[in-house]
Amino acid sequence: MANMNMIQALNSAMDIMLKKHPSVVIMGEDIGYFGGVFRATEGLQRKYGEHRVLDTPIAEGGIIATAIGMSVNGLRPVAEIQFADYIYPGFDQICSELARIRYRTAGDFCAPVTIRTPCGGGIRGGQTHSQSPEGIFTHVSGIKVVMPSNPYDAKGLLITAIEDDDPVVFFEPKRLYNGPFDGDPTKPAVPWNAHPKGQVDEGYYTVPLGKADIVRTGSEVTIITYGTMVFVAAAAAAAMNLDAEIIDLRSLVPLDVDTICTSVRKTGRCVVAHEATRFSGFGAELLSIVQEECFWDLEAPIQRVTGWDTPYPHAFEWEYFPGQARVSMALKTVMEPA
Amino acid sequence: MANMNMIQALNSAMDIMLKKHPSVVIMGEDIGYFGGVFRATEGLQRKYGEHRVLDTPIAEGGIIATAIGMSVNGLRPVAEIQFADYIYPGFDQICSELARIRYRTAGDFCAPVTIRTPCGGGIRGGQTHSQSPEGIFTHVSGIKVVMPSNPYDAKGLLITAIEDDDPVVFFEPKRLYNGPFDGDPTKPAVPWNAHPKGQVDEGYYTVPLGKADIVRTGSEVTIITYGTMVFVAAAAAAAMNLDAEIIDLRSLVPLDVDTICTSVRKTGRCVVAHEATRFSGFGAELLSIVQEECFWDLEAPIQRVTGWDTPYPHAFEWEYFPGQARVSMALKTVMEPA
Amino acid sequence: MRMKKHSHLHLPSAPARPGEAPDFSYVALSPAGAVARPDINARARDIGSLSVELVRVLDDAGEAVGPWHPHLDPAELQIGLRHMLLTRLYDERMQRNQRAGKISFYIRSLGEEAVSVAQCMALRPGDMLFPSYRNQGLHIARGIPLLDLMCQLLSNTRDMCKGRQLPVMYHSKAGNIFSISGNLATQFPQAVGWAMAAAIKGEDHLAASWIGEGSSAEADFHHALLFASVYQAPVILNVVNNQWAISTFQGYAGGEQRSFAARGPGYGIAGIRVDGNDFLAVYAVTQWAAERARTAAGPTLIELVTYRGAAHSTSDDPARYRAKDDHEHWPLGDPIQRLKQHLIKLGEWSEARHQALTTELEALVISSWKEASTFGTMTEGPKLNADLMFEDVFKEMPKNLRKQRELMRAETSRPGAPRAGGK
Amino acid sequence: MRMKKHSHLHLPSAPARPGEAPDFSYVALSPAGAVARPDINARARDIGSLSVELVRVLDDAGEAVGPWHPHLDPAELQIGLRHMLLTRLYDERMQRNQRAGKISFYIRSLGEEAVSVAQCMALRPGDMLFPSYRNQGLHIARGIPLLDLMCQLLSNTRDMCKGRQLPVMYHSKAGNIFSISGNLATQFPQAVGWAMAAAIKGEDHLAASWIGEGSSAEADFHHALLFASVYQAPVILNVVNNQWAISTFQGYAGGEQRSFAARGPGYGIAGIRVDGNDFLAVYAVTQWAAERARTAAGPTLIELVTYRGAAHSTSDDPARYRAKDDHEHWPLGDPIQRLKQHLIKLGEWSEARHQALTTELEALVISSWKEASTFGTMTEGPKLNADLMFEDVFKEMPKNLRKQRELMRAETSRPGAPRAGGK
Ligand SMILES: Cc1ncc(C[n+]2csc(CCOP(=O)(O)OP(=O)(O)O)c2C)c(N)n1
Ligand SMILES: Cc1ncc(C[n+]2csc(CCOP(=O)(O)OP(=O)(O)O)c2C)c(N)n1
Ligand SMILES: [Mg+2]
Ligand SMILES: [Mg+2]
Repeated sequence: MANMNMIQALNSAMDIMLKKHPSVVIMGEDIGYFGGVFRATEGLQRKYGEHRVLDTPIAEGGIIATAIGMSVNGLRPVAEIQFADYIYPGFDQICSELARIRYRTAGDFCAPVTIRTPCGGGIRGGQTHSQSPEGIFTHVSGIKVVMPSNPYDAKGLLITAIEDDDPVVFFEPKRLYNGPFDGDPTKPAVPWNAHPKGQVDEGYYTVPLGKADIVRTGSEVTIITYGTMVFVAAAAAAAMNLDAEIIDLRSLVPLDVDTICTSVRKTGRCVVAHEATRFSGFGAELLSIVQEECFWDLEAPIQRVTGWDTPYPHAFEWEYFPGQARVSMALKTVMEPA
Repeated sequence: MANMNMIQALNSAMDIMLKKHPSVVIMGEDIGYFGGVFRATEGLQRKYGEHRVLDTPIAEGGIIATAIGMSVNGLRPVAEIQFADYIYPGFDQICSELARIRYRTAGDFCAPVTIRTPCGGGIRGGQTHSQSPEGIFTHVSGIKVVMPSNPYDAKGLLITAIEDDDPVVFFEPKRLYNGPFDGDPTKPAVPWNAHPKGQVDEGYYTVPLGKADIVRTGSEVTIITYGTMVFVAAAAAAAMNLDAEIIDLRSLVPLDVDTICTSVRKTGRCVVAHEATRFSGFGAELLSIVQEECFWDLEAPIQRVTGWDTPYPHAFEWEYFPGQARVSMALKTVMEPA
Repeated sequence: MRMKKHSHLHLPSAPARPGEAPDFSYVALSPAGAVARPDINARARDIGSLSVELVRVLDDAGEAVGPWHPHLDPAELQIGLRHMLLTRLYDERMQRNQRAGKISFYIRSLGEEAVSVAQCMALRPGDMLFPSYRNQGLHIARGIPLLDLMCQLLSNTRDMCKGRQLPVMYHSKAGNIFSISGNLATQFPQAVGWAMAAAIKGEDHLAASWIGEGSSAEADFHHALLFASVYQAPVILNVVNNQWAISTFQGYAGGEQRSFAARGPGYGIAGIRVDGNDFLAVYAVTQWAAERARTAAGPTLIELVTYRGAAHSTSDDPARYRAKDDHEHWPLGDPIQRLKQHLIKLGEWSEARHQALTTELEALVISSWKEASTFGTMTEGPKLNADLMFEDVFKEMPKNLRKQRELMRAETSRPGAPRAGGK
Repeated sequence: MRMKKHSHLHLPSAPARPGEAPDFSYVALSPAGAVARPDINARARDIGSLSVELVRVLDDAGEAVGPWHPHLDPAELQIGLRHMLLTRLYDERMQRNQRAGKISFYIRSLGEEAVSVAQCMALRPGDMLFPSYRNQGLHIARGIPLLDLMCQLLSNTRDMCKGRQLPVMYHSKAGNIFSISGNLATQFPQAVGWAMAAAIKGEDHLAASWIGEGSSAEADFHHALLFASVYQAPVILNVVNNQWAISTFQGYAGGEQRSFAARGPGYGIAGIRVDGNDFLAVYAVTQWAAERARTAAGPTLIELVTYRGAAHSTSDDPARYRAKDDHEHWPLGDPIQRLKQHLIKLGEWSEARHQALTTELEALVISSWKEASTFGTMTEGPKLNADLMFEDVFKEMPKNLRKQRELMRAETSRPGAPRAGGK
């Protein structure tokens, strides 16, 4: 076991995969010699060579397309998109190709590509370095979608994603790279070495896709969330002295419906929280599933806590970010007696 | 008044706009000399000249990008994307640019572009000529999203969209081009001239965005839908002898929440229906809003009727399509006493 | 808004619209044998002229001339002729089957048969092909049984795609032919990625891909050229310039100002323009490009100048947008006729043998169709199980799809439930 | 999977990594005055050599020579020098402000000032500019007050973007400068669309756009060239080849095999390569391209060969990936020094005047910053109303946003609610 921040944990996952599978290649903008703008691939090119850890042109569409071609030829590419905000030029290749190759060839071909990309706000990145587009990808049949909330899971999930024979889009909440974040930017930053999930096995291990983590068991309300909001939600519930059950989804597709429903059936109340904009965000799917599966158990309408339906504005980062105040408001509403 | 099918109604809208506003230009693949693969722009180039009705290269990203540039220079481009399945190469320009120009320039610049695109299945088009990606666009702040279900609305909504100073993605359910369709492919095709909404004013008129149409008033259950499913839902409810209130949204963004909620408060039961895949589809947002706004009025869990979470397969078109059987099943479930 | 009377936007125009006389004077031709054949190690920047000239081997008299003459064995030429003829006869019959309502859709390659057949024959079986929808000749030249292709067209119980793809969207794992996508051009940069992987692994297979000139407007074309150039990937990128993209003339893809092959040198890639209806020239150019790729001398962009003889697809009516008899005026003739004439000149073929071959291949097409039909048609015979709809979305079927499969079964088992076959 | 020992994938390499001696021998240079100046009506295909040569006017001695000498009035040159110097001083001070925590982010254009300033001066005020983030010189040359730019950097109450954009993402409606996007290259085809609209309307304004050589890898680059070529749009497309894209050398954008200007002729567009640090050459080439555009002679792709003197941005540390003193070895020198030397040679400038101008402009920067700060800083003074977050998503605020605005107000009015200023 070692202390690792999320960047180090991701780096360790890729290191282990490069060593274990000669078919793994890492590729992306600035990821080779430089080690990535967030330094997730630091040292890997030196260790595994320029042919396993490839700098690429600045063309997200080209990166994903060539990664698909490589995977069809037996490699397992792990492509970094420098910011999730810049994944859209590759959207057609993801949606129309990556997601469809197994299906349209009846399994004769497949494309085990992993796409890693930092997402989310809280770093004063303005509207083009803060987006959380995960919801869009969950609507595309054939793509798995993952978002870890801590170093331990990040490493285990990334290893699983790389070894998975289906394509995975792996979102990394960049505000969590260096430490957990409870949504209050005025507090001093907390590093991961103060957190149990910052204790990371240095060797190979996996965390399964499709298995949510119950971060905290509780009886009064279920909070379903992922990424940065795991910590914000926990802090808000704690501040209110609520006995909340907090579910960190970890993987959005496949989704651990059983864990969600078991919890809501127990608590009877539910809040869904994410950073992404509200309208047609992934929260809508979560809410829908809970409503469909647990309607008769609900003692109050499910509440959504989300970013607003605007771009992420530079100057109003904290008015935009769904912080503890927004979570508390939702918890208060959901706890109101009928 | 004249009998028009949906193609003719759309053609009439563009004809009128080209005449009324010298700033309107029509552009897209095969839309000029040829008049479009669905013939929506037939005759317009001959009438308004090659500089107002432009054939373009096969590059959806380039079409949308240049349309944006044109709109910034005072034109009002109406760009056709030949099939909604082919809109993804233009997704970055839509999402990162078109949707954001007014916001990021604080209104100094805007991009009144209308993107028309045929969507949906039912024409044996297989997985790349049948998609319904409207849900994805509803998650992108700054874009209006429209889908008409009949010639009358199609013309009025398209005129409104073209005159709107915000960008609009205008989805056209291609299965409805020639006539309403109740979901049963074994019945003989019905043309629009047998339907009151096939009676279309030949002159200028508008249908507002953000105003749903109550296609049928009813008391037992509310069916919220749009596009092709309007007719399928109506047929299923009629076959079950249910007094259903059927809401045709017409515009998904902005969304007519008032009409939806008024209806559900009245009926206490709700089914949401669309052709698109279920997971994270627009139905999830509709369900979520109803759950949030009308929870205490609900007598049963809201049901979703959707396409399956797979690509749209060529051979299993009717097993995939959410036909009357699927709607009936949902209606039966929602009508069950608690 | 005020507008000046005259716009100065340039608009490319088609060579002939309905009612006009076809005029192909815009097509830049080189005489057969006139273009030099550079060393395979030549640097892209030094052979720019190849991208504007037109490599031709067969002259008007059917004689093979000049430095690109590949000197193939007559037996090999006969095989090429056979593949091309089979492709054409297959196309004709499938077109008729579509018209008769037996398949939902079809796309012919009439007049372009040399592209797929000669190129495929110049490559090795281990080379990976990333085709477009108008490359059925690749499948035929790789020896994929017609039965396999026909079952795909029928979406029947023996369909390699299990009913999921529109007709003509074949693939062949064993034949090293990648899946065709309905989304144009996406395969082009994928081929480059495949080739990059081959290079990374130190294998000497190459990848080849085909797109139409119209599709070269898509971003994927640029990505393919760029990545191929940066990594000098062992790939052959082919633009089939058949002059039309549905109703739109090649000028709208940029062909008016410059050849498509000329894009290559712009990216530092060898670009070469070849008479696409000249079996020998296509073969020779492809062989040259393959040798370049295999010796790490770099990628090649080949523009194959040809003509789309038929409608775009069975959903299309070209009478609406182009002159009726245009194909007959195409200055580069017909690839099958030209190879046939050459073989006859060589004394290796005759009208009688041609007739016999035609009869033989027609019979093959008919018997294959008969056999294919036993695996199910649109209206009869065994049907694919609709359960298959839910498979292969992921390697393992997730819970929500298992549940949806149950729901689908419940729906379709109801009496009177609609079934495929409706329109 | 078995792998052969040696991959044959080609990988471009940088001229010098940390600790290595900078080696710029790869940069193809032409002597000043050596490149011919073709007629503005020349067809793209006939002037291909312009895309590999390097147009230079100022020689090493500071003399202006050759056919591209634009013969500008000394007064105009002095204005150019002033704009470039102001750009540099502005950059320096804003960089320091960022280091001091007064703004969240900044990007300098050190060493590339001639690109924006000379190009802007060669265009007309009605021409529309679509810049990248390293074109602050365009704003300065168009006379946008520093105050406007600084208020944008501060996201303060006078910010033209109302706090919505990251620092440096300026725009100017009155100045005809389009908004900068965080998404690379998107503006390139938009500029073509703007130019197409000008042509459609019969107006004689042109559009110009800038991207980095790294960004030219994006699909938008291809779309821009293609649409510009097809419609012969009145547009100038500029690739600023400053050799680096963050840590990645220009070879990874395809510059190793061929110049970026050479992409132009590939698409049938005039391509021209120019010494980007030579004010006179940049001016002359831009003027030539503008005349082409205005006379409907077609679009031009200009590659400006320059060097990124500073870090990519304030978030970057180039010591990690490139030789420390590389900028000093750049063979094309510094644009300000070179124009200054030329003016002194002409007898139209002196060290003393230069010093005086520097002092004047520094004072201007300082006073402008002071004034900008009165409209609010990151920590003090008036703050933008967070309500603004909900405006301009649409022209009219829809109901759901009005409701969210209410919720936001409720949240932020609570005691202890976090406010901007946290990190
Ligand atoms: C991304 C995308 N855009 C549009 C289409 C519709 N479409 C199908 S074929 C075609 C024309 C292609 O022409 P070309 O590339 O020249 O190939 P050809 O048909 O001539 O072989 C178009 C526009 C598509 N399939 N995919
Ligand atoms: C679509 C997209 N991908 C990636 C990035 C991240 N990024 C910002 S600047 C940059 C380098 C651009 O280099 P270049 O185009 O050469 O411009 P320069 O910085 O040298 O002026 C990168 C990769 C981005 N902003 N947008
Ligand atoms: Mg074509
Ligand atoms: Mg650069």
